[in-house]
Amino acid sequence: MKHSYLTALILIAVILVIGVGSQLLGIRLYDRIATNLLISLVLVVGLQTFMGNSGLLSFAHIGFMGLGAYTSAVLTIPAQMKGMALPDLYEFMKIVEVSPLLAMLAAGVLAAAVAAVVAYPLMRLSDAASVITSFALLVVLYTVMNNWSAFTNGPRTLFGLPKTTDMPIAAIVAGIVVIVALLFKESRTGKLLRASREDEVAAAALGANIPHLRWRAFILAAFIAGIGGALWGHFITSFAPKAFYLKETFLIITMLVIGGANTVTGAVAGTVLITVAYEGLRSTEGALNATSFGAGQVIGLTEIVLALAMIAVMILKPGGLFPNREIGHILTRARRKKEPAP
Amino acid sequence: MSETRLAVNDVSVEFTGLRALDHVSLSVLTGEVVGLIGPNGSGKTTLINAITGQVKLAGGTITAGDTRLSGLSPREIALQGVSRSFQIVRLFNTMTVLENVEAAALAKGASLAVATERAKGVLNELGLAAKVDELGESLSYGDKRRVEIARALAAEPRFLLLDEPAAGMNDAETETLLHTLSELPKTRGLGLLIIDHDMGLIMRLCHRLHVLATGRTIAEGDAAHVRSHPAVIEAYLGKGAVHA
Amino acid sequence: MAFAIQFTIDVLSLGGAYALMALGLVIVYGILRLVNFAYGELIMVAGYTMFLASGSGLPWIIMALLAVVMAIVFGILTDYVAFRPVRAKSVTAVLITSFAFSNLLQNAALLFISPRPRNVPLPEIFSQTVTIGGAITPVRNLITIAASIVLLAAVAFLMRKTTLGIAMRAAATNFTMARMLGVPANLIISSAFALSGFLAGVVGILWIGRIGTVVPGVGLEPLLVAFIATVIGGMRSLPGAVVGGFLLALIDTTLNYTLSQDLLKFRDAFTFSLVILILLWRPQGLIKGPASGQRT
Amino acid sequence: MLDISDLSVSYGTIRAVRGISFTVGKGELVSLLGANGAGKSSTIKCIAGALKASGGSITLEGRDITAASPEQVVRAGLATVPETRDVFPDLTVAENLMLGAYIHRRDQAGNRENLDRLHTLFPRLAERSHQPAGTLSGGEQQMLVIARALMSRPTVLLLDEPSLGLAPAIVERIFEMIETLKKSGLTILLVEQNVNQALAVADRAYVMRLGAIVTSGTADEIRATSDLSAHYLGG
Amino acid sequence: ADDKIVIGGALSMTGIQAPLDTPGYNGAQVAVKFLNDNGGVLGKQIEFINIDGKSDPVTVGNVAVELIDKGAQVIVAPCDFDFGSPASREAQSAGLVGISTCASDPLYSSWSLGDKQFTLSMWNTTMGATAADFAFKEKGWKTAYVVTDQFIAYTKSLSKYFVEQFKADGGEVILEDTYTNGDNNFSAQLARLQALGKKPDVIFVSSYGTDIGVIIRALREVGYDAPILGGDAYDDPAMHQALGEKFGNDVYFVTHTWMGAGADPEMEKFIGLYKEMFGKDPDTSFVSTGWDTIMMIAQAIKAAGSTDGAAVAKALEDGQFKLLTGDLDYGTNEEGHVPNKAAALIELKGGKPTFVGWRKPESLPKP
Ligand SMILES: Nc1ncnc2c1ncn2[C@@H]1O[C@H](COP(=O)(O)OP(=O)(O)OP(=O)(O)O)[C@@H](O)[C@H]1O
Ligand SMILES: Nc1ncnc2c1ncn2[C@@H]1O[C@H](COP(=O)(O)OP(=O)(O)OP(=O)(O)O)[C@@H](O)[C@H]1O
Ligand SMILES: [Mg+2]
Ligand SMILES: [Mg+2]
Repeated sequence: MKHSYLTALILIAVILVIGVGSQLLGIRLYDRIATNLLISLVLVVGLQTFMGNSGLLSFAHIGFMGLGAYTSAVLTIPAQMKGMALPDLYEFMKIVEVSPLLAMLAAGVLAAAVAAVVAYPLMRLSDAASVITSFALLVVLYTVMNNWSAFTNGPRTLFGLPKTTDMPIAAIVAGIVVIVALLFKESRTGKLLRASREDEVAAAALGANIPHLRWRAFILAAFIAGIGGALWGHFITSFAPKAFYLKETFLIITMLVIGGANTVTGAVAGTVLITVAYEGLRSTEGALNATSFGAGQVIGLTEIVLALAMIAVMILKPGGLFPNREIGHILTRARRKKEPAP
Repeated sequence: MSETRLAVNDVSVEFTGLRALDHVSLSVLTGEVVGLIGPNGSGKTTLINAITGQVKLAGGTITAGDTRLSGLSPREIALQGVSRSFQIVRLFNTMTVLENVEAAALAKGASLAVATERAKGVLNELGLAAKVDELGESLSYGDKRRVEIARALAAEPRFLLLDEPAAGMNDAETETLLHTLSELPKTRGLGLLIIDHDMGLIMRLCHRLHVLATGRTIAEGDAAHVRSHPAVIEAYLGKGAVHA
Repeated sequence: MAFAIQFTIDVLSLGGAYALMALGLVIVYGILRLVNFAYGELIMVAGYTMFLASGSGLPWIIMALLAVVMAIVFGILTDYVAFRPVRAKSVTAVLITSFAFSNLLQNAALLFISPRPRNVPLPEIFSQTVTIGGAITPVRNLITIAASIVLLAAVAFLMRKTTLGIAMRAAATNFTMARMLGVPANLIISSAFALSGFLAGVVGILWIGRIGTVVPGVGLEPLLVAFIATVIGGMRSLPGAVVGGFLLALIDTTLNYTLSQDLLKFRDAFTFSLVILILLWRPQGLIKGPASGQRT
Repeated sequence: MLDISDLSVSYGTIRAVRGISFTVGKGELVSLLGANGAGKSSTIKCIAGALKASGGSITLEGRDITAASPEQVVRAGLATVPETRDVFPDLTVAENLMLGAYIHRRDQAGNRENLDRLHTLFPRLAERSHQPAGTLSGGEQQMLVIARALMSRPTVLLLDEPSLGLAPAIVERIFEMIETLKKSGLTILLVEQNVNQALAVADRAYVMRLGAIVTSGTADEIRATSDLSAHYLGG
Repeated sequence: ADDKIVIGGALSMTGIQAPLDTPGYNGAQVAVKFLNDNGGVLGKQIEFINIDGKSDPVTVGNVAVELIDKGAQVIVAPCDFDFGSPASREAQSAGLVGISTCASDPLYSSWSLGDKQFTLSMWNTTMGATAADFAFKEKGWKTAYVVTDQFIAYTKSLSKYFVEQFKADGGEVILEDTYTNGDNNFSAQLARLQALGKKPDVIFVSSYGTDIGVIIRALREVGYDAPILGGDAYDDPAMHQALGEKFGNDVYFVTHTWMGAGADPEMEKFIGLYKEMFGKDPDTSFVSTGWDTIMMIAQAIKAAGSTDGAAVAKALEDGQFKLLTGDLDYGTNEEGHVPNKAAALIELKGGKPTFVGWRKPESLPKP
């Protein structure tokens, strides 16, 4: 499909602009925001592979991100740090220390494996039941992370991950994930899954094995989330299980829905838009607080404005910014329309 | 190609306290067009649902050739070569027309390239070539019905079951549809079971008719026979139809 | 014996609170099929109203009434801001707008009141205890149990014996058609939100009465509980929500009493795994609502 | 009774109805004909208050209802059967009918009487009182929609393709019913694909094409128009 | 900006940390105004920029980077290791001094965070030991029931050091139970306590935020009227009010100082300044931690003669500081920058705090 190449090209260009742009400005904060944005991009696009194609809301995504982050942490925290950072860690694990790249892969694989096992029976549920079970799955994952002190240091902050994620690495991973998501969308599994999203009965009547299709997408999404978690862990270097719970879940779902869950373009657009809006508002709030007028008391203004903006977007574009068609598709159609048919 | 038979044997379907189908038997051969008519609520749609596995049988069996369909899931039945359209259109709304039709081929195991080619072929056949890039939801009602038929055909079925394909179409559109449908058994060698209330269409298209009323077969046979059958006139056609 | 009584009271009082929370949510969720993420904030509004009124010197019962009224007002406001403009368009859009509205209210509380916990006035009776069959229990718990029974009966009556319940479901499934039959659909849906707000207000007083303070995030737990209870009980049925609430309390309390200390940490994991199992077994929830009109 | 003057309806930039005027007298049955997409349903929906008019006016018994809400229109005595078979799928047949009488919900006795009458007209609905409407067959749903509209005891009835998806015998019955209703003094505006049957019951008819009225006259005059099918088929 | 000294704060204005950090922030503002009104430090004005850390370690880390970007020369980190350490870690990697206003877990040390990192608070070794000595030696309470919130490093280690010291003193811990923050349901713990059939002499509850009030009420309601003992997380007027006259009795806690007469000669002056700025009396000792942090930073910068990270760190290591929260003498880098400090003991009576006195245990458990 020609327009899919165009979409890939444009989205990669967006990632490049974000990456290069943040470097050109030479402000360390922008570098950090850009890296954060690219990591969010990995997660949101990962979520899109499942949610966008299957049409099922998944709350568990961030849980798999957490799984990835903790896996990578346990594998990479230097042995001499482990005594302090993970005091309850099992003895045999204390000496393990692998390269972050390998750990990242392991994080993805573990998240995917866990997803494969727990999600299989869940995939035949639709509608509210599926939303709630995915939500319950998030709570289960969170509770485990919050209490399995041996591996996670319980609810307490885990520290000591080597800081290996930087902007270029995040950009490369984001680029790969975007391409994977586009490929998946156009794959057999992707197409049939989208058909089942639109009409389960009709898709089943054509012979689509819906639970199985969903399952594959879920595993892929979990794999990407695991990778994203590891990437994030090695960027932030210290975190607690709270980082993988409701607030973050809603944030990535919002990014996806605002952009348009059905398209990869939407996932990218939503991530960029919300990140930029959020950071812009936050610095405004900071500036307000610096004035004697605000005097440090302006709290939550960012969130209020953001919430209003979200409501406005949903009223005006309930399907998100890119509800159905990828950017490449829109552009090729527009061109074709301009050249009137002979 | 050898002839195969889709056979509905003594099938009953029950909903809470209601017998929607009561010992109905019917068969469709490949290459044949069978019309299924009957008053509203007589169980026509339910019969199609029973064949494609969307409702459970309370009794009887359904077979396609040597394969037993009853008891299989809708998915497995589809893979046995039975395709259908729906009385209330069920398109994949936010996918393009091409993708809608491709999905059918993919579900049957075709590769991406094959699916695209087959979908384009079928869409051409149904005169939808210009619409391949439109989204399902943006089509007019008549086009939606045609895409549904195209989708069913792309699965390369041995048996095609159509539920009121002409509803809401005007006379000109119905005429075109009649033409397309009448070609199918010959060109594709499939068996066609069609429900519609448009007697003009049914009478001209079908080789045989099967009439249901309150879940029971009240008549079957060729058009002329059925048309003059008193029970059919009483229950379905109404007195006015005799002169029409 | 005292143990059994204690256990029963624990289950009933927790269950009563849970059931009330679920009831308020199911009005909107079960009938309108819309998830109201801002439901928890209605509870928060009730709490802050109590806090703001606490300096006024009004009798406690007036403050409580005021709190309920404010929860109703904000319930209706939820409809106007988050639901009405997008209701017809997309279910996920509603999810996002109601979530955004929830965020909005929480942050407004941060900005205009305080991020720090604020005390709510409690009547003397809320900190009294009684002894039943050797088990000591706060009177508050008994009030909760009683309130849940009375309100459930009242809501059930409203839904069953008046056209309101039917009109709500009609307005929710096909808004324009309902209006074409003369049903004032907007008003009807707003009244569902008002009812939900009313229940949230009562829950707010009882729940916050347990904690004694209100913070902007106070509504999260009731929301989650209500959500889960609604789902396991049966998404489309009012008695289902109540059963779900009590069942959840039973599960929670049983795990509390039986799990060893090491495992107890994982209680939520057990509870929610159970929720998953229940849904796998019965995707519609334990109690079927009125039959759905789906067919092919 | 019902006066439409210079009515326009638009969907965004699409102008579906372009300044049409017509009247339906008291006790009269007027038919609105036209090809697919001519704007018939849009006109009906606009009169019912479900669509906002972009121009012109609608008067019902001398009362301007152009800007009235659907609720107000029903209370003014006008009921609508839309073309889309809008039953409330999760509600039972009985509940659907009950909602039809929403504006008379205090008059329980009257409703019961009315219900009995409709049950004799459509015995199938009586049999299926407690079945969720969504599980009815296509034709049964159509019957329900018509019966539900009549539960509001209207003085004016708008019918949009009431015969769609109905068996020939039922179609016959529906038209008999329409005639009965007319005899009982009801004012009816009927949209139909089935021209012959529509003209058989109508007093007068209007033919629409591309959003405008192109012909009008008594049923016999219209039947006699030689180029009717050209208009009708949108040729 | 050479004409001013920028101090960056990542104190949490929102979330569970807010009750500890907002008072600290207010205190810090009073200190900044006081210093600037009196000619600044090294002849430069002080600018204090705080960005909300939102009680979230990830945000705190991000905020610290932002502050350093904005030219912060010293970083003020939020309370507690879990929330504050990301800021200190960023400060360390930028070569700046970072000081937490009230982190008391011994993990807040130069051992785990680096040679330029400090906390103003005593460590939990002191806090836990003070509580234990007070219970066993002063009050003669022999048996204890200990509840530990698994929430953060602070809640865990406070119980740990209390138990170690209490046992070393000769006391008996009849039951150690755990609880998880936000649970709002204390019935399981109560059931286990009741199953024991014994009533403890003292109950030690190490928890955080509003949960403390919930637990105390739950215990009291079912008839456990033994004295309750805890750490500085109890120093929250909202909690005192929530307990009220009925439940706010026989509760003791160890904290940073007493916001009234008798704790420190300088206190009255501070309260005056605070009142001038905010129009009301300070209501928790965390206010002092904010003032102290800024004043100590100022003193160290003066001593170092510059804002250079290494120099300021050395000044902090070498200096002796007279603070509202008691005299403070840091250990060396090798000793982890252990803060040698005394603790204040407070008792709740009828929901109102009263000052018991300063305490400094003779021996401390090992961190
Ligand atoms: N899920 C269901 N639950 C209860 N009754 C049902 C269900 N599905 C169908 N029915 C009933 O079964 C009968 C047969 O319905 P079916 O849809 O097969 O009729 P049909 O012959 O297709 O009618 P039409 O021509 O009106 O479409 C109807 O009376 C209908 O109400
Ligand atoms: N919701 C809508 N959005 C945009 N255009 C619409 C919408 N509904 C109808 N239209 C357009 O308005 C025009 C008139 O439609 P209308 O439904 O009134 O026709 P009709 O005469 O009832 O046709 P039919 O006989 O097919 O029912 C058509 O061109 C149609 O495409
Ligand atoms: Mg049918
Ligand atoms: Mg129409």
